[in-house]
Amino acid sequence: MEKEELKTKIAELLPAATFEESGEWLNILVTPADWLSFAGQLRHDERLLFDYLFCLTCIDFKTNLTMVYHLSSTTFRHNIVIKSVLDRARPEIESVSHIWKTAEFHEREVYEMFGVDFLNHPDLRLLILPDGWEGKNPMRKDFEDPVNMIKL
Amino acid sequence: MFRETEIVKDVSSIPPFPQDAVQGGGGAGDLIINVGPQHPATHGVLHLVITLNGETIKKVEPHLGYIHRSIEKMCESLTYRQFIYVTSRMDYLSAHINNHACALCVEKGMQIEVPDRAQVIRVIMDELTRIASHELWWGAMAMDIGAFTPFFHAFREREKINEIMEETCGARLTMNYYVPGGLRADMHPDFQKKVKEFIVLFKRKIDEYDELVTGNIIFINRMKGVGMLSKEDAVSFGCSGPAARGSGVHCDIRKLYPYAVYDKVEFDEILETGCDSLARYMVRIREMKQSVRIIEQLIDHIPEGDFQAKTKAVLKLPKGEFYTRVETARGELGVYIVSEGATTPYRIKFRSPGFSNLSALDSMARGSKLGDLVAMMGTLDLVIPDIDR
Amino acid sequence: MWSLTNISTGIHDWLIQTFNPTWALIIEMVIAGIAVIGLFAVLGLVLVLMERRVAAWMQIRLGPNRVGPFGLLQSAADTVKLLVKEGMTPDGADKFLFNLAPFIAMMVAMLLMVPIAFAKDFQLWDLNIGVLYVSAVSSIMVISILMAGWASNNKYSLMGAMRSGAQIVSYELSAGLSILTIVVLTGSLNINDIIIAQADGWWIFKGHIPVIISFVIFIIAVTAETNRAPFDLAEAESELTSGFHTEYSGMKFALFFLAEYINVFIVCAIGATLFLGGWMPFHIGNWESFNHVMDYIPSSIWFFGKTFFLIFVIMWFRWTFPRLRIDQLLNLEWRYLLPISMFNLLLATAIAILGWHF
Amino acid sequence: MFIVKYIKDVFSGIKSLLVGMRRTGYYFTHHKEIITEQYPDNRDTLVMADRFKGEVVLLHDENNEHACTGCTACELACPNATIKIVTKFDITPEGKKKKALDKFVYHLELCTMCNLCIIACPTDAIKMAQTFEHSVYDRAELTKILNKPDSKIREGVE
Repeated sequence: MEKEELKTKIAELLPAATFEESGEWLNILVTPADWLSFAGQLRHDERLLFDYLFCLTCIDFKTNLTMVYHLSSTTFRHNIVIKSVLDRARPEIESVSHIWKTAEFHEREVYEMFGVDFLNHPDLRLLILPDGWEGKNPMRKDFEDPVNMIKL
Repeated sequence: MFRETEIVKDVSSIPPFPQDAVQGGGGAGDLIINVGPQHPATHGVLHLVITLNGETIKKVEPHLGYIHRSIEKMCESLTYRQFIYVTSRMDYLSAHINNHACALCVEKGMQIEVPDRAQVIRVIMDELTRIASHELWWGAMAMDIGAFTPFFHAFREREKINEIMEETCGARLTMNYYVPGGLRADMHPDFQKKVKEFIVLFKRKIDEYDELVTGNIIFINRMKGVGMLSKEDAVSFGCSGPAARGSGVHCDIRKLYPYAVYDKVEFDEILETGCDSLARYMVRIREMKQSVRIIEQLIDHIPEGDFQAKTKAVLKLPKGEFYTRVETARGELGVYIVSEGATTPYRIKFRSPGFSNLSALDSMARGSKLGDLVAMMGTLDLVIPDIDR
Repeated sequence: MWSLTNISTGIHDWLIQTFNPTWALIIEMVIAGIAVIGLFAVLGLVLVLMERRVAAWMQIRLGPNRVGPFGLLQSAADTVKLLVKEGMTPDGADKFLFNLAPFIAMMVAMLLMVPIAFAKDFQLWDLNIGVLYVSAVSSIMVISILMAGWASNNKYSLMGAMRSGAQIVSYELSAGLSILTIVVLTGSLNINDIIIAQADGWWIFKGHIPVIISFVIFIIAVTAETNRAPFDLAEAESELTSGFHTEYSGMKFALFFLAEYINVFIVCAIGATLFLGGWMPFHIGNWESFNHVMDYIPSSIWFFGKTFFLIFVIMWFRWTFPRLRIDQLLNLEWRYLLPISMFNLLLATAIAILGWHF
Repeated sequence: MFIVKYIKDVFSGIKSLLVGMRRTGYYFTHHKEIITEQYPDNRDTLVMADRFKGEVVLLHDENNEHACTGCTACELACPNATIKIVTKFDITPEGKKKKALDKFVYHLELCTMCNLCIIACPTDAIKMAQTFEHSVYDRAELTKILNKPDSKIREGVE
C-alpha cells in the first residue's frame, strides 16, 4: 500500500491521529491513551497486517519523551512509523508486548534507559542495567555520570 | 538413527514459573543454574538463568548488560564522521556491514551520491565479511555441539579473508573502511587477485564442511527438531536474518529493500521451512555459497572512478529522522538517526538483530534438553556485544 | 624369541633363594606396585602427549612443540604445573568425599591393571576369572564420578555425575555382552587362555561376522564407559563447563585426568587382548614359516602396538564427532547396541557350538 | 519393513561417521596442510600489510624536521581524545610570533586505530606505522610524545 492509501485507511481507523509525511515513511502521531487499541487494529486489520515490529525506541526531546514504533508488514511490505508523545515527568504508555512479542524485550530496554513505564507489561524489570540500579535513566539527556563519561 | 526427541510443542502446558523463584529458591524439583556470564557456550558475557526439571528446560531468562557500553549514548557526542568507527564494535563479526549501515544513513541524510566503484567494493567487502562471520559461526557452533576440529578448519578459510581485509583496510576485525560518501582508501592493487584465490580455495573446502559436520548422523540428530521457532513466532519476535529464514520468513533486506548494488547482482534468498536448528544451519551454509556467487559476479567488474564522493569538511545532517536497514550476517540492522541539524546526531538507535533473536530463545528452549540449548544458541548465532551494544 | 619371561622368572628365583617365601612374596608385591605406579606415570605422559598431537594434526595445527625436542617434555611440564598448583576444596563441599573421589578413580584404574598380560608370561596375576574381574572392577569407576559430582556441591558437577552414572551403567551391558562373545568362543574366562586360543589367528579374523560386530560394539561401549567424546556427557564442556570435575584443581584434577587416560589404555588393552590376540603375534592358521617370522617381533611390541592402535581409534573418534545428547546416548544403547549385541551373542554361541569358526 | 529400515539406518549412520573420519584422517596424515604460524620465531620474515594500522607516528626526515604545524585538526578528528597537541609560539626571523608544535602527545592506550586523524591531517605529517608489539609493563609508557627532541617544522610547510 502506498503512503496515501495507508493514510486514508488509518484515518478511518483512528480519526484522532495526525500525520506527517516528510520522511521516508508515513509518520502517525497518536496519544498514549489511543495507542493500545490502535496497535491491535494495526496488527489484525485485514488490509494492514502490521505483524513485524522491527524497531521500538524512545527519544528524549528534553521537553517530552517520544515513543517511536517502526512497523512493517511481512504480507504487504509496507512500513509506518508510530509516534506517541509522553509526559516527561510521568511517562506512561500501554505495553504492546502481547501483540508483538519482541516488544517485551525492547520495552524493558526503554524502561530502564528512559524510565518509561509500560502498563500491563508482563515482566517489567531491569534487563541491561545491573540489579539494584538507582538513580537516573542513562539515555536521558540530563544524565550525568561523572566517573565514566568523558567529555570531549 | 536415534529416536527423535519429543519436543514439547505446546509451551502453555508447562505451568507458569513463579517469579520469586529466580531470586531465591526454586519450586519443588526445579534446578536453577546460571549459564554465564562466563560459560564456554555463550561466546561472550551473556548470562542465562535456566530453570531445569532434571535435564528439561522450563524457562530461560537472559540477563544482559555485562558488555553494555552504551554505544547509542556515545554516538550522541561524536560527529557523523567519527561515530561510524564505534559501530564496528557492536557486531564485531560483521564490522563492515555495520559501518555500511551507518554510512548509508548519513549519505541518505546528506543526499550524497556514492560513486559506483565504492558501492561495488562495499558489496564485495560486505559479502566477504558475511562469509567470514558464517565461518566463525560454523566452527563455534560445531564446538558447542562437541566437535572441536571444525573450529580450526573454519579458521583456516577465515584467515584468508582476514588477510584480504588487512591488506585493504589495515585491520583484521574493526576496519573502519567506510566513510560517508564512499571508502577511506581505494582497494589494494592485489585485492582482486587475492579474492579470486580465496574463492577457488573456498569452493574446494566448503564440501569438506559437509563431510565433517553436515552429513554426520550425530549432528543431524542433535539439530533436527530442536529449537522449533514457528513462522508466526519468528515474525512476532522480530527475528531476522538466518534465524528467521530458517522458519521460512522472507526477510532478506538485500532483496526486499536493496541498497548499494544488490539490485544489480543475481543471488537467491535462502529460505528453509524446517523451523528447527538444522534449517537455520542449512540457511547459513547455503548463504555462504550465495555470497561467493555475488562476489564472483562483481570481482571482475569493479568500475573505474573515484572511490569517494566529494563531501563537505563538516557533515551536518538536516533536521529530521533517517532510518536505514541492511542485512548483516545475523539479520536486519537498523540505524535510526534523529538529527536536530547539528554536527552530532541528536539520538541514534541501533536496531540490532541479536537483541530480537535472543528474545525468541525462551520460547524455543522450553521443553527441550539442556544439551539442546547450546545447539539453539549456536544456530541463533548470538554475538553478545551486538545484543548489549 | 626375546621375551620378558627370563627377567621375571630370574627375579622370582633370586628372591625365593635369598628370602623366605613370605618375604619374597611381599617384596614381589612391592616391586609390582612400584612397576604399576611407574607405568602409570609413563603412560599418562605418553597418552596426553599423543592425544595432543593427534588432535593437533587432525586440526591442521602443529601441537606441542616448545618444551623439549618436538615438545616431548610438554606433558612433563604440565605435570609439574599441576603439582605446584593449589588444590582447592570448595567451602560448601563434603570435604571427605571430595578429596576421596580422585583417589578412588585412581585406585580403580590401578586394580584394572592386574590381569592384563603385557607380554608373554608378563602378567601381575594370572587370574582364572580375568575377564569377569575386569568388567566387575571397571564398574566401580562410576562411584568415584558420582562421589565427585555429589561432594562438589555444584549443580554442574551434580548433573555431570548423574549423566555419567546413567551412561556407565547402561554401557556396561553391551560391553559385557561383547566380551562374552569371545568368552563363548574360547570357553574360558582366563585372559591367558584367551590369548593362547588365538595362536592360529586372532579372533577378529577367525570368528568372522559375530566377532567383528562385537568388536565394533565393544569399541563404542568402552568409549562411552571411559567418558570420552562423543560420549563425554559427564564433562560436556559447552553444556556443563567441565561436569563432575568442575571444582577440582591441582593434583586432584590431575588424578582424574590421569585416571581417564589409564582407563582408556586399559580398555584398549582388554580390547586388544580379546579381539586382536594380545601379545600374540600375527599368525595365519598353519603357515609355519610365516608364523615363525612373526615370532621374531617381541610380544610386548605386539601388545603395545595393538593397544595404541585402538587408543588412536578412540582418539580419532574424539576429534571427529560431535557429542550426543543424553537421551540419544541412552537410546543408542538400549535401542541399538543392546539388541544387536544380544542377537550377536546368540549368533556367536551358535557358531561356537557348531564349530564354524576357523 | 521395520527390520530393513532399522538395518539401513544403522548402516547409513555408520557410513556418515566414516566419511567424517576419513576427512580428519586425511589431515592427520597430510602434514603439509598445517597452517600454524610460529609467531615469535618467524618475526624476521614476518611482513605486515603496508596499510596495517599499528600506531600513529609523526614523520621526521633526516634533518629532524617534521611537517606538523600544530593545527590540531587531528585532535579534533579523534573520537577518543587520543591526541593532545601542545603548541608554543616561535619567533620568526622577521620578529613575528608564529604558532608551532611544542609537544605531540599521543595516548596509545586510548587509540582504536580508526585512522581518522591521518585523514584529517592537512599536511600529511602523521601516518600509521606497521608495528604491533605494543605491550609494556607500565601503562604510562603508552603515552608517547611523537615529535623528537629539538625537531622543527620543515621549511615551506604551512
